[in-house]
Amino acid sequence: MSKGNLTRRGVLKTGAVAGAGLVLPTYLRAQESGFTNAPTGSTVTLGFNVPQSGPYADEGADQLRAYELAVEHLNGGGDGGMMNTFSSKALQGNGILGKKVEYVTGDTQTKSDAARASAKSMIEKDGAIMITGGSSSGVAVAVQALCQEAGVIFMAGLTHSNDTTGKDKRANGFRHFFNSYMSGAALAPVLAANYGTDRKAYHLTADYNWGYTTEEAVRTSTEAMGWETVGTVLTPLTQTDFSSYITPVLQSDADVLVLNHYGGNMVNSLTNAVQFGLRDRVVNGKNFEIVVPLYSRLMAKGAGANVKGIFGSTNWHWSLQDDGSKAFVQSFGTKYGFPPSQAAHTVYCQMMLYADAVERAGSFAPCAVAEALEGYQFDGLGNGPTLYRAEDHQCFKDVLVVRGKENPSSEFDLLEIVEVTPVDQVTYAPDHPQFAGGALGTCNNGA
Amino acid sequence: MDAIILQILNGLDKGSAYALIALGLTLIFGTLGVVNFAHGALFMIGAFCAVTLSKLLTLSHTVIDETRTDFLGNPLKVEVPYVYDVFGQATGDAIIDWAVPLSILFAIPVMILIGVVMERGLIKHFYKRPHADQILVTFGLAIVLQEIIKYYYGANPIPTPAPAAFVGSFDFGALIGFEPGQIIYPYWRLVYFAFAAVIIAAVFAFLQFTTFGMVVRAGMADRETVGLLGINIDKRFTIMFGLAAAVAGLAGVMYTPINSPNYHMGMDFLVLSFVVVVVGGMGSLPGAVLAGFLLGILESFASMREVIAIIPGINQVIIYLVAIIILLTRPRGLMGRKGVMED
Amino acid sequence: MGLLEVKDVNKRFGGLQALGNVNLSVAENTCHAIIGPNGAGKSTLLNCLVGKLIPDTGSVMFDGQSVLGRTPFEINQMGISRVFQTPEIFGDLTVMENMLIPCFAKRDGSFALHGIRSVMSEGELRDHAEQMLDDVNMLDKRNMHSASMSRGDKRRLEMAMCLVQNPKLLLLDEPTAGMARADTNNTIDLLKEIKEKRNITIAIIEHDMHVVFSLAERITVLAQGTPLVEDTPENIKGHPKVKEAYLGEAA
Amino acid sequence: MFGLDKKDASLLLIVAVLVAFAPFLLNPFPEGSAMAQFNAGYPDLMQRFVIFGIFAIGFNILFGLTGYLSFGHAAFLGVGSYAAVWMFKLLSMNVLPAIILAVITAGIFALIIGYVSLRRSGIYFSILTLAFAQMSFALAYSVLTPITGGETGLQLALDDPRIFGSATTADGNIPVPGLFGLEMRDSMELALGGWVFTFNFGYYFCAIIMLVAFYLSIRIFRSPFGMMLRAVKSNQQRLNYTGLNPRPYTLAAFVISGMYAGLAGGLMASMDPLAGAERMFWTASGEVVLMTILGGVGTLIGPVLGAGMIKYMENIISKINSDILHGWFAFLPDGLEDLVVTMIYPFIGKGWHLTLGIVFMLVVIFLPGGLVEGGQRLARLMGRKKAEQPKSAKTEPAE
Repeated sequence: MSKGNLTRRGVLKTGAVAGAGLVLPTYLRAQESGFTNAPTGSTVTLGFNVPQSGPYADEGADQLRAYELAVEHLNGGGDGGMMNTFSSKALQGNGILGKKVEYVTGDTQTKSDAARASAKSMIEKDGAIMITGGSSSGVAVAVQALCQEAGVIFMAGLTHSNDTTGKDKRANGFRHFFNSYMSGAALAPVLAANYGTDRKAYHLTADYNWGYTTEEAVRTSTEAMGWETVGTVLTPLTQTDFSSYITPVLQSDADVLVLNHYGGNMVNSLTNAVQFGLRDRVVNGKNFEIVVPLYSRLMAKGAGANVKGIFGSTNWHWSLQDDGSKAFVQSFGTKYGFPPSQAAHTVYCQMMLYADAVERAGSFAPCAVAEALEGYQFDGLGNGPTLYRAEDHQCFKDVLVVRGKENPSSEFDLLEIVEVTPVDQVTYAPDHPQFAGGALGTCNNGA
Repeated sequence: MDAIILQILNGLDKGSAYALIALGLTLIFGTLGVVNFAHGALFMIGAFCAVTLSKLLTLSHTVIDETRTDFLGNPLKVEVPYVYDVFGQATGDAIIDWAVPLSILFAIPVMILIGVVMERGLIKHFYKRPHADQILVTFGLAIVLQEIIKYYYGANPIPTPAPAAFVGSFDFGALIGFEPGQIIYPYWRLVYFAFAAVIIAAVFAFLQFTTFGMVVRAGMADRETVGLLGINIDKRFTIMFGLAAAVAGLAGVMYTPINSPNYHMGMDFLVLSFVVVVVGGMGSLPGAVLAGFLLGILESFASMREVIAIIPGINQVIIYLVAIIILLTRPRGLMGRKGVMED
Repeated sequence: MGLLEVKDVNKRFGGLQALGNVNLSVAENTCHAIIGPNGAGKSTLLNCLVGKLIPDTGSVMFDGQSVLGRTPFEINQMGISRVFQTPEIFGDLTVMENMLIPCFAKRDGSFALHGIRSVMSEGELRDHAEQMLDDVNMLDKRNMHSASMSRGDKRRLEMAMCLVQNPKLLLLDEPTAGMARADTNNTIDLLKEIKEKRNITIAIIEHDMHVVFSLAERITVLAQGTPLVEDTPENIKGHPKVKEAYLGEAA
Repeated sequence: MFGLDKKDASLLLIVAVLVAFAPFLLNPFPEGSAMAQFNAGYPDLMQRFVIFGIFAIGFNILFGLTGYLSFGHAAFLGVGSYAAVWMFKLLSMNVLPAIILAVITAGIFALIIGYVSLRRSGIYFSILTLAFAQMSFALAYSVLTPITGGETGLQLALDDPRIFGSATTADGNIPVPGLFGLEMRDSMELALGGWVFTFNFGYYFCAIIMLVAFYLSIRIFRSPFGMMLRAVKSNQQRLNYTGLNPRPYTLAAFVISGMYAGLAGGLMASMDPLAGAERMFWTASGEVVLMTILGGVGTLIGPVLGAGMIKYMENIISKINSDILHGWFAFLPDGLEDLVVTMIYPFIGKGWHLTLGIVFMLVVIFLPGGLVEGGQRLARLMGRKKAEQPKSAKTEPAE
């Protein structure tokens, strides 16, 4: 591959011995390793790209804690956490492929531009071989596309939109977190069981991609259970007071309000809905109910007492009693003094899965790692037996349906698990209409 | 019909917050001629006064409860607020419950102090500088203030509920002949509206009926003349700045139960409140109040499903659209005086 | 037919009749002064001539064309330059740049997008501007920051900026207001010199009778928005109506 | 040289040299050393330096010369990026048509917004531009999702038509932007001793465009048009009565600076083919204001310096985490180390916004002329020490 004088990432290197002024091309790094940022020394650098400023900074901070914990475990420190419960035993506690794990951090600011800039700097400047993290779908999709182009692996953090492994999926990107479809599929039966099948739902939806996919997923699933959707309204991302969106609910004959909101939007819309006494209402002879499809403990904290009794779904919760979850909570709690959030859990899992895949592949080359992850079945990371599906790089695992706890014993004990929806119930075909369009493409080793 | 009544209520409620912030902004602009981009931050700091007080009230010491365990299986550490020790549990709970209204007492001196320090320490030096410089320095200050708050309180919203007595809704509809439950409105939002009305009335009365207010009004009309009369107008303006800060702060304190406060709530309101001031007319206090309520109501109507169905996305842009139309057709705003920054 | 013809101009501000049936004719190559007590409508009239205000009724013809409905810059392009009561110059610019701007306006019209050409390469205009600066004895100050000059220099600069355009009509709004006697005399000399040298028509609004009688060839006296008399300076001096108007004001 | 006087020509030359040797200058510390953290000589950041430099240069033509403070300039950058990405999707991965369309689209957009907004001045103008930009952002993020990609941004896909180029590369990936076969991400690395220097084609492409943009801005500053713009800022009334119509001048300045923003947007998309709506948020417009003020408003080189400073803070300072800090101060006794880290930590790493706010305030208060004024003061101080020079009243307002 010759393009005149410029060769892609060609390296001209002179030994100090050769002396200045004499520039001799001794070898080309690209040809030697065949992939971007191949680790050459005794260490390997990973890039943690999390929101450190902006509205999701607290989630980003929790993710960073989990990353630091994972690095410690991978390098053989601490109690090993979920490495001990992980079904694969490839990891030795001696780093990855014998190389000590080092990391760099970046701030996504929850903006796709900033996230890509910091990911690029980690790839170009710090030589990161893998990028992971993030707390919103916009960022995940943007960084995933970048990693595909640059030829590194992207292990998504908290991203719930169908698009991440749907129309915007990429061969170099992998998502452990669950998605909108799974939320809908897991929630619907529980809602039907608790609230009956003859319900009229009103949706308030955040006016951006994630909101659209979540609304669609929940609608489809609940309508399949016999519910009727009587209204959907899109709300601006920058909205803070939702009163003018909630009063029309009083006028409709809806008896369920679904809040397809996340973050600050969710905190505010839920707080407002409770303020308006929606939960005390009786419509069509039934108690009025509110549903929040995607729950996060950190967000539930912001809404305070308003979450009590409200159903939602979540990827993971620290009160799970399987060995993996217990081991993770134990080691996280011991180190930091409070239980981990689902954002922390998912990124810790992603780290373990990545490291394990590298060990099993015997190489850091993205295509080798991707191959090792594709179709990989594992257990012991807190969500039961899990499959990393080859077709779309989405993890298929149990989904938790949770409810705001009536009598929390501490500021962390806000949600209780209502049901662990088995993985079969949330599995869908790779060409499901909600995930249509887009293609993985082929994996890119970059270099 | 009932839908419209409800949206008008929503509009008045939103408008209360806009009006209060815009009122302070206009006071500062009218008296000092300063365009204060840090005013949103003052609103935010007010809200965090409430957060701080409720944190102070729930300041606790830990007691180990051997009978229960925490998430790691260790004996549970129970936090016992110091107020329990002083007042007993029942009174203690009541005090904590009333943290937000109590914060008013806490916030007034704090906000006035912040306002005075801001004016003496920074704004004073910008009276003679161009508006652009004022915008820029206060914009910088706003960034600094919100980052400080974020450093201490984190990025996530912090719930600060209203006292239990105000939880629930008032049934308006039943009062005027609708079916019960048709037109209901949360008590706290009504409190907010009433509170805003009282503050606005108080500010107007203060300016109208006190000598101090008279001088300030004269100063707003013609700064130099009042200075020539030998009245120390600068000192009064400092006090005005403190007052404006207090108004913004109180608006923030009372707003906390409506939406959990976070560090960027000031920026969220800033752009909006500027639009309100401009629509009302720079330097016109009644204009600011009127525009606040008007935009609140328009925003509420624009968010109705029926309206969005006709013009998609109108709820996203209504405020800006109104601002553009007003600025182009009536540059001095709804009630602005002719010739004041009209260009 | 004068260079400037004002016919039956009326202007009301709310309940106030600022101008009532004003008729005025300024002949070419004369210096015509408009005097009158405070509030007589002198400034309103001036503003109607330059496009800042539009009269309610009546017509203002300049050089055979109506100025009504035209913007100030269009009227300037027709050949009317205005000197303000307090000097209006480009304070952030140097004296030379202040001079060049009217030169460009004269040559290129009200808008020209010379975004790449260098100001330094405009030799002809620069010479022209320097010549004018020399005429008002300011050549040595050409690189000065104009805001840092004395008020008198600013006034001279403003006058030079108007003259460099070779206007057909120069409007002066109290050019000696607030000046010391010596400066006033200098200004009078300057204006006389300009008039002789350039064959220019001047309309001047002035309070200072000394200035008016040194310069003007015709005088119009305004009172309460209406012209009382128009005549030569000699005749105006002893006119009873004029005395009455000024005395009335004093009382 | 190039129709510039000696002073401007040497400024241009200095900038050209700095830009050409930036890969060396920005990587002063050897790879792997503790200070390598502060190296900024990697392609993405270098590209950002020059791209935001272009953005700020353009903004300065409007704000610096006419004094009209636009709080919505990021909208043009966003529009430019969207236009460029659409060209990549529809036409080909060649950057030239993308950049040209970006500039034209942004120009048209600026013409419309400017025509309306410039009917007012002062704070009203600022609010109008802010309102337009916020509307653009809100719509791009939500209802215009089919055109803009909404939250996730507009990005390339394997099934894009790309009528003049291949939809996919031979190995089944999305092609990357390039210029007649040279890819923007092509890099050459030069290792000298412990140092590694990266020469990136995309960077040099942007750098050349930036130099052209810079050169044009010098010409504009020194032109009759530039002088008129300064006259607008100085005294609009006088301008009117001198026979000049301020409106087309300000509109032309607005459109030109909008086109600069569009150029920056197009380049951003060319370096990294994704356009996100956040680019148009009002805080992004605030950022370019910060850049211009920090560097020195109304000066030629200031905006570029300001852009560099902010991007450096955003990308380098923000990445310093507490571990790195502890590493630096490890030589101190434990208690002292913790204390020092605790004191510094709020200002760097994730607290970089705080530092930015403080620096910005200090500049506005004490150095209204920004870094350039700071440099001049410093130089004057040095100069006075050398020789007691006669104080000259001569100032160059546009320097």
